[in-house]
Amino acid sequence: MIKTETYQLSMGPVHPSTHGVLQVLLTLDGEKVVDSVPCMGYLHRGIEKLMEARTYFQCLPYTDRLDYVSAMNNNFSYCHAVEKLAAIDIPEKAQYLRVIMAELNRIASHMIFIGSLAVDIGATTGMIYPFRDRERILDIFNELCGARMTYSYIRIGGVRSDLSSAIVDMINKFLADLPSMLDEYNNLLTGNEIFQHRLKGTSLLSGEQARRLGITGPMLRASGIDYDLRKDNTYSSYDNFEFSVPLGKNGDNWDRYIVRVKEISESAKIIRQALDGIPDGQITAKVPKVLRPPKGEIYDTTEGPRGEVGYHIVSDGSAKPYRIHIRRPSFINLQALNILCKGYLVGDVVVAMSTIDPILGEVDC
Amino acid sequence: MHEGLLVNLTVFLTRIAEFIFGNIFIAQLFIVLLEIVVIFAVISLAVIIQVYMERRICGLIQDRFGPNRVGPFGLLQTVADMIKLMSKEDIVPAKAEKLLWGITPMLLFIPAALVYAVFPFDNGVIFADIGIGIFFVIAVMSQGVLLFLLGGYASENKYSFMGAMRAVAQMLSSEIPIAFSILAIVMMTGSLRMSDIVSAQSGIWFIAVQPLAFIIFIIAMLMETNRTPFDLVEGEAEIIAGPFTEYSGMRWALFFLAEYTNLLAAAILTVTLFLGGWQGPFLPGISWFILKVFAVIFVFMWIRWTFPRTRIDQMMALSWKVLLPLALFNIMATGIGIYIYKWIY
Amino acid sequence: MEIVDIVPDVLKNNVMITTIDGLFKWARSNSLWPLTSGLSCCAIEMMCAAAARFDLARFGYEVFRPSPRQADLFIVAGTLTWKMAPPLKRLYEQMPNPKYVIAMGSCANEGGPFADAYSVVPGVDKIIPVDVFIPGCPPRPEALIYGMLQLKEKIRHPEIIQKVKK
Amino acid sequence: MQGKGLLIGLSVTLRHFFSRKETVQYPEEKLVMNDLFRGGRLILNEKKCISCKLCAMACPNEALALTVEIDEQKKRHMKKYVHKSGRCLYCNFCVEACPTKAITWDKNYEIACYHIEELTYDAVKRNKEDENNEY
Amino acid sequence: MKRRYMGRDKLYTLKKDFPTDIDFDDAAENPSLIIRSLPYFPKIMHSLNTQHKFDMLSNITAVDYDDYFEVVYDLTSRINSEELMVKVPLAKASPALETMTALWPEADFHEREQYDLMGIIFLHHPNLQRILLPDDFIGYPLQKSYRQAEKEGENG
Repeated sequence: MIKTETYQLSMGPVHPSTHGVLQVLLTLDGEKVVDSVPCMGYLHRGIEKLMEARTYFQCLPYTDRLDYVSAMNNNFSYCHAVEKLAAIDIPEKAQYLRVIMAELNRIASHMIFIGSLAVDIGATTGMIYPFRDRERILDIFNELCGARMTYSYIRIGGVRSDLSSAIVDMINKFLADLPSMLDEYNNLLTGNEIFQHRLKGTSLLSGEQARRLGITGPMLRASGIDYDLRKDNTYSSYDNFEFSVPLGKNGDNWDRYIVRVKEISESAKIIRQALDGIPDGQITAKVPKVLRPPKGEIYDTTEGPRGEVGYHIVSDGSAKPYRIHIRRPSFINLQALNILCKGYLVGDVVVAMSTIDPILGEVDC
Repeated sequence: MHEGLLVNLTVFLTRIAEFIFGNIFIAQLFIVLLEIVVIFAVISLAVIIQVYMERRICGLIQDRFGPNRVGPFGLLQTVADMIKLMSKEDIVPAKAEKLLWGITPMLLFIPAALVYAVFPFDNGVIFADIGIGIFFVIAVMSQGVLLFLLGGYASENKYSFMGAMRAVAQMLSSEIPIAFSILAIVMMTGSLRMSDIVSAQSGIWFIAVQPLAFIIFIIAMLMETNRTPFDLVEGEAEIIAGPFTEYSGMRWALFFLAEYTNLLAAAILTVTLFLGGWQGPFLPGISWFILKVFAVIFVFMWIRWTFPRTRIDQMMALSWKVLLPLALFNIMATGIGIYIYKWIY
Repeated sequence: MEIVDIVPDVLKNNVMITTIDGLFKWARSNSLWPLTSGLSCCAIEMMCAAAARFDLARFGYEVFRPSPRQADLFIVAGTLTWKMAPPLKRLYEQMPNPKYVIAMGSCANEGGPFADAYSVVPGVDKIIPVDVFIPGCPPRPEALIYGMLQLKEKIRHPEIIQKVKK
Repeated sequence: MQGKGLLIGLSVTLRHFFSRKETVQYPEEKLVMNDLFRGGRLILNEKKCISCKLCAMACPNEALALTVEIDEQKKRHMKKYVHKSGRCLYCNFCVEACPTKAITWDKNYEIACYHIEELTYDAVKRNKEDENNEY
Repeated sequence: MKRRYMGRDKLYTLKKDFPTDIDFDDAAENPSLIIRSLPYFPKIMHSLNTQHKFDMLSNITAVDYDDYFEVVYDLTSRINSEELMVKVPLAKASPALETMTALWPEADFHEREQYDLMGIIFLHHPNLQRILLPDDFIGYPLQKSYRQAEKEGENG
């Protein structure tokens, strides 16, 4: 009699498709996945502990290094939380600039998503094109704050520098070219039948499952649940802008991909409106040189490209935070990995891992 | 019919050798050995050119330049890579089946090079114009997979083993559509001999007569040579490097060479079966042959750098549920066509 | 010291040794295949270096091998934690000689922003020998290319290291 | 129709095969770094520096180790200005904190080195060396 | 639309159900709910989950104060668009409380993280193991008393 056995396969911590140093322990029956367990912590850098020894201002560069492909959104989230804690009012202009930069960074982050999905699925050229176009956004950021990835642009109380007309031109030009870039990705990847066959109907995550697991961000919206903090808990100046929240239907890999592609054009819409409506005024509020927020506790969330970024800050009235805890969306989203992988093939694991889009800096903190 | 440039050269060399050795038998043996050396040199050169081509095409498609620093236009890049691979440390994994593991890369080159025996490079330039030429090619080409299996098994690595299993599944699914699509051509020529197939295309190439067979053949050939969209055997993102995961240095280079030798063989086969072989106006046969072969290789590379990878079950479904019925239908249509043709004339 | 210097006088006429050595140096320095291993932030810049704008491929360094057995160069791009140190060391040991290591970014150099953290290795050179250090957080892709070109110099002229060291 | 997408994809890549290339040929052509670029090494302008140590205090990660000397006229002089680039975040906080704009980045990213000791350097000493080189 | 903090009237109704077990600072603008008795903690959370429709456990964190630990739950109701902060003080000697994985499956990773870094024990958790740090790590680094051991051996 023929007997089959399951076997263990450890994917990672160094594996081309785990987006860093995630380890996934797969139990396989042939090529079929029986069980999958994510093991993280290979990039645990103890940021929360380090922050306790630094002042509120000095913590800022560390938030850059959490979700390193969308540092602006992390800066934004952190500053928003601290400002709420210290009751600082932000000038209108600074809020607009923040929104513009956060949305640009969201586009850049989603481009990395498209690129890494393409390379995981075997289309190397599909990775190079989004990376090539992402350089345009990085150029804008480089012009703005002199760094390509770790910006520290959004500061407590406002932003670091004003937009020059050259930067406005660069953004306008980028936005004008964006539709043709998206067309190119659509022609190369989205329309490709092999690509569609790989993504459609695989790794289903129902809306109810996603809701119960606390999934947030595009992954939740791909499962058909309309929940976007930019609309459902508007912060900064998002309520001034018209935009829609793209939703998926089935919650399969295809929906997770399409939702993100659509979000790129929605973000572009927001940027366009914000650029047109930048009010005059200050770019920073008056913030004391040494910030000592009142004793208290705050939990504040914003919508990052991967979901709900939350900062829980405990202040004891001194210049250094007593305790900071960060809710990292990728960390929580990874809980869905087993549901996404179970019963599918090894080839689908790779795709599912890509569409969760975890950034290990954020997962491991 | 023997009028090609290379044929005359061979005849001339044989005369000289006969004059030197004073014995026709030894002279012919010498010439055969010389021919083997030449064909190996040509294959190696072609492989080096292909690797360079691949990297340049990949670069150009991706809006960048690709290797252009080492030597003029980066032409020496592959040479540098090969020399480096030769100078690397030879690591044998402690848990590998040492004998099997060691001989696999060497054996792999045999089926890859053997098929070249029956390819007509020019008018009359063919090493063995055997009566079962095309059958021989199909039979020998599929031997390569055995060595993939051997290498994957002997490495004692799960990724390698998965790759080996995939290689076997893939070979089984690709061989049958290839055989059936070629059958339609064999029906038209009435011969398995390669030179007959080429000369049957002196009027019209088979790509025009048998477009369906051509498409099936190209898709199945992509499977056979493990290239995207069917590079499941070494799907980087999934199973690291498949059966080659544990191989390093020169041993890995042999796998690499065999892969490109197979690609070249696939291109030659395509040209011979569908694109009229060495035939073409004005230029000598060999230059038409080289031109066509590299055009086909370009198409293969172009496909590789455009498409994503399929999944193993999709690849098998495509092969068994789509390509095979289509190939069978094509055979039937060809049969009817031949019958009608004979009935009219 | 060059191999030429070791050759006894009697054999000085034997040109082959030096030539092959030089040939190998030329080949190795022109064909550094990095291992696909990104640890964190710098990995994204490493990918950018291979993408269209900066194009590592011009030097022939773009062949990112997923298996350590076929790689020559280990670019440690990102923060190394104590939990990651054993797998990293193992990967390094799996690579065939001659192998090279580039520490990319502050984290890999000396721990960078996280030098004081309880879980971070303050510098990759505590674990594996490093050939070239690239400062930056993260370094620009050009800086990475420059670092690789420095490594190329080092492979061709191993003696320059002694000259630089004070 | 199945296969149409594949052909469109092929046309996209073929177009790019012949199109203009995006690459900046790095060692020969270089992108210009703008004024804000944070990278390279710190340059200390000793004439402007008032030795207030605000830069070291602003640093999130103690990457600057300063030694200040007080001379006979009770004036403060920077004796050592050690920048440990291995601990640096390149966040620009030190440059922003400086009240007299005495420190700037030299914007030269080509600073890869072979020895770990070279990562830490003394900006004051470098100034002296530069002076010696000039004369 | 802006999310509100849980209304005071609802807090009062909750207080009526569990008069001695919960507490909140009436003077504060957004008072957080403090749970005084551990045995009633799962019941209170259950009532928050079902009656008050807090369908999302956004965040769990633990704070190490001088003489006690405090576990903080940040709840969000997507249905009512409300939020609430629940605090559970724990004695330093035995920082243990019931797991919330049955009510909110997402609590799994959150709780493992707090166990890993702060040493809070979540009873009946399905898989309470270290998640970020290596299994052989000694101590809980986010506790204020944690001192880094002398650079963990230069030899690695």
